[in-house]
This record gives sequence, structure tokens and C-alpha cells, in this order.
Amino acid sequence: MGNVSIVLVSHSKKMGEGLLSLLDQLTVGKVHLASASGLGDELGTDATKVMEILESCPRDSDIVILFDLGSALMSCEVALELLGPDFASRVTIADAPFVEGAIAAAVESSLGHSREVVVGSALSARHLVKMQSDTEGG
Amino acid sequence: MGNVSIVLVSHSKKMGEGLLSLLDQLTVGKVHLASASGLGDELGTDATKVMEILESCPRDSDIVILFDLGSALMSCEVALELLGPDFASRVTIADAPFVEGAIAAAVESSLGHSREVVVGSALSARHLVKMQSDTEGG
Amino acid sequence: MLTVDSFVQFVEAYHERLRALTDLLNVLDNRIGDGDHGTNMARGFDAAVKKLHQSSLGDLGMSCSTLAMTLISTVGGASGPLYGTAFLKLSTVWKGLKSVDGDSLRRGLTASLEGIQARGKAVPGDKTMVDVWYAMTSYLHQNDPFSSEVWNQAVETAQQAAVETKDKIAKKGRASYLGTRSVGVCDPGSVSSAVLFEELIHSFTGGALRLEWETLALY
Amino acid sequence: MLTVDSFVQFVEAYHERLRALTDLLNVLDNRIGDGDHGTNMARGFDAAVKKLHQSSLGDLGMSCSTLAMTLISTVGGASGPLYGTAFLKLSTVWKGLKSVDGDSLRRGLTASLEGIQARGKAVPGDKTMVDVWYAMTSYLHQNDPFSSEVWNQAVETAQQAAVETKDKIAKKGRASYLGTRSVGVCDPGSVSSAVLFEELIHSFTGGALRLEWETLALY
Ligand SMILES: Nc1ncnc2c1ncn2[C@@H]1O[C@H](COP(=O)(O)OP(=O)(O)O)[C@@H](O)[C@H]1O
Ligand SMILES: Nc1ncnc2c1ncn2[C@@H]1O[C@H](COP(=O)(O)OP(=O)(O)O)[C@@H](O)[C@H]1O
Ligand SMILES: [Mg+2]
Ligand SMILES: [Mg+2]
Ligand SMILES: [Mg+2]
Ligand SMILES: [Mg+2]
Repeated sequence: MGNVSIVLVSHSKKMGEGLLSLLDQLTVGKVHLASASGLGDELGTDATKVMEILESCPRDSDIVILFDLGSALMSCEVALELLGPDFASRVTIADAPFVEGAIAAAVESSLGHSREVVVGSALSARHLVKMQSDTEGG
Repeated sequence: MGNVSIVLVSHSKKMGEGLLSLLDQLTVGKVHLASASGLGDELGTDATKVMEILESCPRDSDIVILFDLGSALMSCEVALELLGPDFASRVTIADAPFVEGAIAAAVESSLGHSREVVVGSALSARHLVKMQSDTEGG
Repeated sequence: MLTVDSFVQFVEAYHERLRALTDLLNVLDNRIGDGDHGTNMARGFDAAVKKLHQSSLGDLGMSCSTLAMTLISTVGGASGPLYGTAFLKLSTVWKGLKSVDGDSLRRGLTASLEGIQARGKAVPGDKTMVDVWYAMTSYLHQNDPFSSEVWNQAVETAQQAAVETKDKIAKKGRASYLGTRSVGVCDPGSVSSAVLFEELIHSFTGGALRLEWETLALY
Repeated sequence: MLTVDSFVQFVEAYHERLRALTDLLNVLDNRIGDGDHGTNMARGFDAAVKKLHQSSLGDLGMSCSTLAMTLISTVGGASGPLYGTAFLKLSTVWKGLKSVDGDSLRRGLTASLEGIQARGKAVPGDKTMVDVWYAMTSYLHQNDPFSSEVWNQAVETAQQAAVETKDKIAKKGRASYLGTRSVGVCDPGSVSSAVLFEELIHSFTGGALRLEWETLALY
């Protein structure tokens, strides 16, 4: 099990769960993954749910959070404040594209890398070129 | 109705539908939105489904596609080849973050902007700063 | 003076106002956001009233933190963590207090404004609820000692700040996606904040102004 | 020589091979991808066999396009549009033909390779199915005229190219996320491609080699 858990915080429960299953397929059990997405079945976020999901990550793991929109970020920040500084010191919220960042982070975590590396790869996903022109060759 | 339809192509049906409902909420009926995501309920993409969804967009609208992973891109490209050059000339596949690009594109389309502007805003979503440090002020 | 009882009455009264204003707040948010601010706030305060009724509230600190926890878990939108943070800050300032006076109220609201700004990074003028919270606290800092005239003016100041968001360009929150197209509609969170102050001050003073809202002029 | 009948037999035989190889291909993909290549291919060719049986196939062009359309809609992974594109190219080159000879086969496979490369932007050496398709077509271009010896060697060349992907670093597809950690496992799409060539050439010649696979050496 990688030492870095990945937590998804989206406004849509479906979006969080869908991405989770994609990450699951890529990391085949090597990473603790969880989603704290949606307000029940409605669109929204719930800071207390984020707290619960963070608390249920393995205690010896660091945590990287990916979020979709600014209001999800605020829920994450409230959750971290309520969990207190000791807990929060294990967590980094990544300012990264939600899907691409989560994929990069999950893959790096599955390779056993540190939180720093995992976060770095999530941030680098901003620059990911997903389409390649023919002339670029390799 | 904006002149630019937004089509989502994800490996996960849930992820596509979840994002769709988020865009729906933001654009309140002003933009034609559709998702061609998943291989049935399995993870994957289906180029013939992408074709169908593209063909069901309003005929007088341009189309911008957002996709999650490289293999979704390939399905989009096969679909465009099969639809032929006339149809394909109405479509741009955006090399943008899936969620952030789709939100930016949907908002621009809801404002009535052209395909060029919509695509531009999707690409700019790469540089979107979702977290702001306290010192940045405004 | 605010006591646990009058605080709960404030929440109940605000909840009633939100039920009546749900459509208006949704329409404002629909024009420049995602159309859910009224629904979000009504849902949150509906849950809050129920929760406060079920809880044994020893003091104002507990009352505020109970309200805050309910809001962060039931509002759903940006306004959830923002109002949640405001009441968490109040709960810290009012910890252990069974009643608060004007000074405490001002101190509490000032801390709340700081919390909202730390959370959302908005500054006054960004066309967010900060515009109203800032106008309110500034007014209270400039108008000492408190009189019923001052409280009435404070409530009007808050309303005016909400109305003045109409001509501003949103710099934060979903409305900021629209850039200059956000002009011409009042910020929904500013309106809900101004109404919150109406009800809070009404409960605090036992009878301050409740204002007329020219709702059609808001958008 | 390949006819509509022997083409369908090829698809049937390849489908059988894929059923037997599903787990192996999944294991390879599990090590350096998302673990679904065997499942994807088996599902796609299962649907393809059914579809070909239901369709009236006038010529090889139609047979290939029917196969291609089935693959792009049922495989699900990257291999779907890639194999789909390969058979779409074959359908263009073989349009209207009731049978094809060695020259046509070579021309068709060359067009397929170009299609796969245009689609996936991989070059030989990137540890993708392109490595095998490239080895196959290069061999056929360098070994004219065709004899049964040449066909047997071609099949062995394809297998060898698949085995040689083991020590390469993936530059395309999901395995490329792993960078150098992709070394030590054969590319699953290369293995499925080499087996495809075994079966295609077997049907074409009416009896070319079927190879042993040292499956444990693949990862
Ligand atoms: N960063 C922010 N800082 C301060 N207030 C904000 C911020 N973002 C949003 N708001 C306030 O929240 C209100 C919107 O709340 P709501 O509609 O419930 O949430 P959402 O925008 O997530 O749908 C806005 O009208 C604005 O007053
Ligand atoms: N860009 C590409 N160019 C050529 N072949 C590729 C490319 N991407 C993936 N492949 C091939 O596809 C195979 C993986 O197929 P599969 O597992 O079915 O799809 P996915 O990777 O989407 O799960 C790889 O083993 C490789 O041979
Ligand atoms: Mg809203
Ligand atoms: Mg909302
Ligand atoms: Mg795979
Ligand atoms: Mg796959």
C-alpha cells in the first residue's frame, strides 16, 4: 500500500465515484483511494463528510486531496481546520486539474513515492499534453 | 441557445454524467450539453456512441469535445473520421483539463461566444489557479 | 443583548425569511451563478433549526458552533463553508457566554468577517458577501456608543451594501466566471447576508428595523 | 490467399486464442497499465464473431469494415480505436475484393500500420503494438517473393518483436505513466498483435506456423 492516500472532493457524487473507479483500475489496490463528493445525491460538498473520509484514511499515510471547484476547496479547508493542525500537517490540497491531477497522483502513489512527489506530479498535470500533433513524432 | 455544443467523452459513464449535471446547473439550459462516456456501464469509450452523440447536436451548432484520457481521444478521432470532413470541420477536440476545461467552455458558450473563444477558454483552464494564497489579496 | 434563546429565535426568524426569499435568491444566483443559493440557504437553515431544537445549548458558543457544523454539512455551496466559518468564529469569541452585548457582538462579527475573508480570499468590492459583512462591521466600528438609531442604521447600511453589489464586477465565486457580464445583478450571498443582519439585529435589540426590499430592483 | 470465408475463420480462430489468453493479457496490462487488455480484446472479438455471422459479407472490404466497427464500439480501451483503425484501413485497401494475395496483404498491413501510427502517434520502439506491426510489415517488404518459409518467418518475427518489448520503456499509452518502471513486462497490445498475425497468416496460407509462447518469460 502506497504511503499517500488520495481523496477526491467533487460537487458531484457521480463524478467522484466515476473518477475513483478509473483510479482504482490504474492502481489495482496499491493506493488507498476515497471520494467525499456531493451533498448526498445533490450537487454540493459537505465539510463533515470530508472530515470523515480524511479520518478513515490509514493513519500512517499522508493524504493528497484533489478538488473540482473553489467551493469544494473551502469545504476541504474547513475540514482541515476542524481536524486540527496535527492532522492537517499530514495533508496537502493540490491545486491541480481534478481528473488529470488525480490520475498522476494515484500513479505516483502506487509507485511508493512521497507526498511531495505525488503532489508535484499532480501539479505537473496542468502541463500535460493530451493531444500530440503528427509532426511531433515520438 | 449558444452556438457551441459541449460534448464530454470520458471512460466513466458516471464521471461524464456527473460533470454534465454540474455544467447543466451553470448554464441553465443555454447550451446543448451531452456526454458520450463509458462503454455501457463499464470503463471505456465507444467511438460509435461518440458519433451518435455528435450527430444529435443541433445541426447549426459547432461542437467542442472535452475528453479525459488519450484512449478517449482516439475514439473521438475515429468518430470524426467516420463522420467525414464536412462534419469534422464543425468540431474541435480541446486539449484541456477535462473538468476545468469543460466548465470554462460551457460558461463561454452560454455567453454566446464562438467556437474559437470557447476552445480558447478551455485551453486557458490549464493555467487556472484554483487556490489562492492569502497574500495575493483580491 | 443576545441570549441563547434570542439566538435560537434569530435562527428561526432567519429561516422563515429564507423560505420566503428562496426563489428570489435562486433567481439572482441563476443570473450570475448556478441558481442554487436560495435552495442551499433554505436547506441549511431548515436543518439548523431542527438541530438547535434537538440540542441542549449551554451557551452562545455552543449555539454558534452547532449552527456552524450544521451549515457546513447541509448548505452544499460556497456559502456553506463561508457562513459556517463565520459562525465558527463567533463560537470562539462567544465561548462560554450566556449573553452578549453590543461590544461582544461587534467583536464577534469582526472575527467572522476575518474568517470569511481568510476562507474565500475576497476583499470588499469583489461582489461577494464580504461587501456586506465589511460594511456592517465598519459601520459598527465607526458608530459608538450603540443606540437603537445606530442599530437601525447598521441594518440599512448592510442592505445598501447588498444593493450596491449590483453594479460591481464579480471577482470571486462562480459569478466571477462571467467577468463583466456579472454586472446588473445583485450578489445573492450579499442579499442573504443583509437579511441575516436584519434578523440578527432584530433579535439582539428586540425590535430593530425590518426593511422593505425592492426585489425587482435587485436584478 | 484470403477470402471472405477464411477471413471469418481467422476472426473465429483469433477469438478462441484471445479467450485462452485473456488472463495472460490482463496480467501483463495489470503490471504496466490498467489490467483490462485481455478482457477488452475478448469482449471485442466475441462481439465481432457474432456480428460477422449475422452479416452478409459481400467482399473483404465489407468484412473488414464490419469487424472494425464492432471493435471500435465494444473493445473500450485504446486498443479499440487502434485495431479498429487497422481494419478500417484494410477495408479501404481491400474494397470490393473477394480474395487477396500476398501483395495485397502486404499493402493492406502497411496501410494499417500507417493508420495505427496516425491514430496513436507511436513510433517503433515506444513499446506499443506498433513495434509488432512495424516488424511484421518491414519483414514482408524485405522478403519477396513470398514462400511458406517467408510466412513462417514473418510470424516468428512478430512474436520476437512482442517479446522484445519487455526491455523497453513505454512512451505511449497508460504504461508510459510508469516511465522506466514499465521495463520488465511485455506490452500486452504487442502480444495480442503477434497472436493476431499468427492467426491471420495461418488462415491466409492455410497452415502457417502456430507458435509456442513462453508465457512466463513475458513478465
Ligand atoms: N470566495 C468567496 N468569498 C466570499 N464569498 C463568496 C465566495 N464565493 C462565493 N461567495 C458567496 O457565496 C454566494 C454563492 O453561494 P451559493 O450559491 O450557495 O454557492 P455556490 O456558488 O457554490 O453555488 C455568492 O453570492 C457570494 O456572496
Ligand atoms: N498511443 C498508442 N499507440 C499505439 N498503441 C497503443 C497506444 N496506446 C496504447 N496502445 C496499445 O494498446 C494496448 C493497451 O490496450 P488496452 O489495455 O485494451 O487499452 P487501455 O490502455 O485504454 O486500457 C497497449 O498494450 C499498447 O499496445
Ligand atoms: Mg450557487
Ligand atoms: Mg452551487
Ligand atoms: Mg488496459
Ligand atoms: Mg482500459
